[in-house]
Amino acid sequence: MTALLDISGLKVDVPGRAGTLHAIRGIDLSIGAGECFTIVGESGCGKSLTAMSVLGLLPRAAILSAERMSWKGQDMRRFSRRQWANLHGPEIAAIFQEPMTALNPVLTVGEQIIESFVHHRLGNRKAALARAGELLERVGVVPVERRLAQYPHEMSGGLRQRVMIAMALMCQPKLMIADEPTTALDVTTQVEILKLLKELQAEMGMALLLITHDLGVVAHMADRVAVMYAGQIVETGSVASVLTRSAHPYTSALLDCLPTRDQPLTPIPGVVPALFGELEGCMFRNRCRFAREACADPVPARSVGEGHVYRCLLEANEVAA
Amino acid sequence: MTGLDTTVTANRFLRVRRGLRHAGFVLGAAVLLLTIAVALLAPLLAPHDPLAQNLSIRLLPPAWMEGGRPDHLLGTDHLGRDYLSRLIYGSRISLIVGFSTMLISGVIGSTLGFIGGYFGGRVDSFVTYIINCRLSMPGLLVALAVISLVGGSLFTMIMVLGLLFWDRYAVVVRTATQQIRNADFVSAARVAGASAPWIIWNEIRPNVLHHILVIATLEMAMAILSEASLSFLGLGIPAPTPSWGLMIAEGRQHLFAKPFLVWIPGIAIFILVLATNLLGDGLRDLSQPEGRR
Amino acid sequence: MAAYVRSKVIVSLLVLFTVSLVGFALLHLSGDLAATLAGENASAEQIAELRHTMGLDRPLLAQYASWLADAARGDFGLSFFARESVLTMFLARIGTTAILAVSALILAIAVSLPLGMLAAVRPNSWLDWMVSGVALSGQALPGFFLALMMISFFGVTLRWLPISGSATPLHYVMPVVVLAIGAIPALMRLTRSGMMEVLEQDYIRTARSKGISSLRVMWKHAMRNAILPIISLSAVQLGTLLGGSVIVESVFAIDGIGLLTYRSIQRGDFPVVQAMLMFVSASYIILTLLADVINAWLDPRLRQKSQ
Amino acid sequence: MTRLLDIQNVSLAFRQRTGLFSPPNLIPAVRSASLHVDAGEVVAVVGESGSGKSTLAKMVLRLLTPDTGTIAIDGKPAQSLGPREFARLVQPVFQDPYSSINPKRTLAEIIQTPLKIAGGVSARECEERARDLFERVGLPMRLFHSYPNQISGGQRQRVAIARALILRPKLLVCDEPTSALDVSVQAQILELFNELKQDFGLTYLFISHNLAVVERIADRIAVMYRGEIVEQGATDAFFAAPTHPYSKMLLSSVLPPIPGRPLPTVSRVFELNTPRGSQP
Repeated sequence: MTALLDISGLKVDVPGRAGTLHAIRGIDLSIGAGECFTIVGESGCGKSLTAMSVLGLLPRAAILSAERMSWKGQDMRRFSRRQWANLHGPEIAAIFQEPMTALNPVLTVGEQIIESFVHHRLGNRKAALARAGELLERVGVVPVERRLAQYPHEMSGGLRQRVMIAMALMCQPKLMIADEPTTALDVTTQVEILKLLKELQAEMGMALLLITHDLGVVAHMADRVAVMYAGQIVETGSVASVLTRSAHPYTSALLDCLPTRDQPLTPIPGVVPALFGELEGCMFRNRCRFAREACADPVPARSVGEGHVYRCLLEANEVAA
Repeated sequence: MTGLDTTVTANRFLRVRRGLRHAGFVLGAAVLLLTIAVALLAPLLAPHDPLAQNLSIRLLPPAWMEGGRPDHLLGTDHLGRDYLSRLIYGSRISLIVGFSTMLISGVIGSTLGFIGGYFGGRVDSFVTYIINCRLSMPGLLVALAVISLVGGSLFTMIMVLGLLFWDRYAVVVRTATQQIRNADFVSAARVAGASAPWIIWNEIRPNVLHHILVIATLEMAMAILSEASLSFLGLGIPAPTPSWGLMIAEGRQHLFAKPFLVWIPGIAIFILVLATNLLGDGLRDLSQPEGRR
Repeated sequence: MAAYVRSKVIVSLLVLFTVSLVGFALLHLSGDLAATLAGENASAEQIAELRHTMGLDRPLLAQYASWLADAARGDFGLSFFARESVLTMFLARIGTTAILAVSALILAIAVSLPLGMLAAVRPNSWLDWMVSGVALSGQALPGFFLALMMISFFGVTLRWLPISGSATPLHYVMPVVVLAIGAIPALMRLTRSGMMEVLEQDYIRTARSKGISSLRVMWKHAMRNAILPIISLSAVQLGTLLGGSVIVESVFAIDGIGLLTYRSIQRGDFPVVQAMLMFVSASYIILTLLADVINAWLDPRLRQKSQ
Repeated sequence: MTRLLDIQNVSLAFRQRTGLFSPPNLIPAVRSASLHVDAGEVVAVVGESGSGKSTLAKMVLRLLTPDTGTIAIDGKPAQSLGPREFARLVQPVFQDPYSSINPKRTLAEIIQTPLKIAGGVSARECEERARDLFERVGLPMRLFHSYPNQISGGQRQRVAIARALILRPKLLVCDEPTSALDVSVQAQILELFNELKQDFGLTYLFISHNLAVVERIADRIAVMYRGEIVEQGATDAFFAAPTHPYSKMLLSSVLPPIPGRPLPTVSRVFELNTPRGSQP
């Protein structure tokens, strides 16, 4: 499998008044054509910044560095403004968490949808409107004529997210980045949107990078998953392997936090560490029930086979026990 | 240029900017404090009596210019009064008007803003209506007309400006209060049985205070400028009291021959107002949180 | 939209009515108009007689009622001094002041908008620093001082520009610049901060993620949102400029309504002053109303709320 | 068992002002809702955004006044209770940990607020009680005099809970108390609610959109849809066999973290205003 996106050693620092925040501390990931890759983690783990790094839309203050960061073999680190613009739309497109604020309130939905298609010279306005019509029909924003003339505030959150999806698909991207696309939506709407994404992914043969905090969403959507904690990927592999045979204590603890009727809740004690200053060793060690002294030293990545990799001193089967 | 370089440079500038803002704040505060000290110590600092006329030495230029005399550092005016002494005493007028107006308008405007913002509904409609009425009245014109009728004096000036220029407080406090009124901690206090005044004072006021402080500096600057304008138009502080605006008005007759008579008080006003605004800008920037994420 | 405008107009009329009443009361209660008019040497009887002939001894509300009744018909009374209709005096001078104020606003917007935007796009660039510096200094410069400085430099030292009157377009240059410099700081700051705020919105990130040019992001996505508060402020500034004409017109000896008002205030010519108050208030109210309507037209959210 | 909270046929419509003189639009938020909570029970109200569940909670907290219907607390009509009497019976825990505590006050001050408002307790005793609760909700004592910006979201919710408990109320109205938190923190807070229920003999009215959370904590469940309570019943029974089509849809939308299953099919086609669920 040739990777569309190949990243290794990605770091993002955000300097601030309290010192430099090491938001992402060296992560590797690669996404192949047509697959659904999810990054899961709690707030502040760096999952959204990872998405923004790939999109080239990091906040002004953030500093990015990487050993390798390539799109179809081209070095993204050396991309000019123009190259980024050519990438956005036909290659990579994105949808975001807040459908209520992600659309421009003073422009009609139609204007916003056709914009990138026309800009990338894929056709004239008429062709763009025709394609927008098809896509809106496909994502269920009907009646198309009326919807195209509407403003975002005239639609519900679910509809707006569908509009965002149609907008992202206009130029037939090879990769869609979805940053918590259903977090702000109701559960019933969430299922519909996820289903839509899954179907469209298959129809268009595009890859999906899905950022979420919800392991339920991961289980239903992902081919492969990366679990992030404190700016690092602590475990990654196929979704079946990672969720059913978790090798990292954090993944396992996260699963145990989900409330169920039968089993008692086992919360993870303590809080996420602040990512300032020199950070060494496993960042989960202050909350981990398996922690030992050696955890303070750099922890090597270990493989369980089939691309299932985790970063812990424990043997793969020790956590489950 | 790669994206990497821009972020690095942008970031360095961010730190520089914050630092400079801080410098502006310190500079503003220092100048304001210095002016206050000068005003308080005027009798000790002023080399001459600011009202003492000496027609034999009228219109002396500043000491460093040709014909200047070292005992009249900034020269003398058309009645031979020492310009430096008048400038020093003039700072008192500016500061008294500035501070008093700021306080009076602050109390009126904030109270209205709290009431409108907290209670909402019809009460707010009424407060908004009052604010709109005030905004529709041309402040400087009303001040001019009223002061000319009542007769110019320091007290009149302060009262008129104070009773007129409360609108910005009211607008800002009202908006800020509206935003906080619906916060859950306010609801919690209501469930706990707290009265509206209690909530406004204990829960809302601390969260609006920095807005009020910023407006206060702006209003003080505004009041200093207004006093100067009114006095310049001859409808403010009556002569012979030294006020910077009045000094410019008096110096205006000699604008072509002795421009320093206008320059000196003009620059004094400029520096004091600039310092007050710098202080306000610094306050605004420093009170802004870096973001909660 | 019609209902929105209608309710706004009704409130505006109410505000105008209140302002006229408050203005009237202030002018009558602040001092003794008759005594001011009669002069310092007048005897008590003379003052009383003057008070009676001018109807100033009637109850305040009665005076106000008859003033309002006349004003509603467009009759703002006779000037105490010129013995001329106030309206005629106003109409003769309003053009001059309007040219001043409108040109100043246009100049101020022409300077503030592009500079404020550029500063927002490139925060901390030299341009941004210049914009902040200009805004700060402009705010601290008293208009009359600036006017005198310009007169002494451009008028006297360099002899480039005429220093008083309004005979030729050149006469307007300095007054317009002085007025504009008074309006620039607020406009420039609002443009900068408004634009910066808009640029941080999610929909700007969305627009960027579509790969369209940054110029288009700026113009089509950011400006359309950032312009809304600027329109409101421009309306307010125009009202302020009309009021501010008093100082500029008196320094440059321009015979507009500002100078007329200043003279009338000095000699207690109450009908003129009252009319000027009403005029500036009414302009302010109409301008802000206009801005509200334009904003409602530009912003679909406001449009819908108003339906 | 005593009936601590009794909501009878409560309705509320929001008035949307359209113009200065035109009559307001009425937007119904809660329609004829009836629900009761017995002492020691945990009753959860679930529903999606706009279902009226938060409006119902606000009415119980007397932050909103119902148009029609009655709310009785401890057998007395809520509106007849004095503010202090009411505060000693009912206290809230809200959703947003950032808005629920005053950022300009120290944690110690925040927790004491209700007691200060109620009055009649010495400053010393106030602080004493606040200290006890501070520890009880699992906050480290060194943070007692800190400001909210120094602590995390989960810790903020603990502060809010301590504040709610300082008057020793009988009923805690929790409006989505964990939905803004990460799952690992959510689990901590849910456990805390469980422990406090035992220790303080609390009763909860628990508003949530998260069925997994509700299943864990509630004895009984009421489902709200478009302002109406469409179904209510014991938690076990509800999860075993929901009766209302909306409840079924809601339940089927829950995504368990088990890989290999297809996304559920959600059908929105069902009749509105169907008969109410069985009243227990």
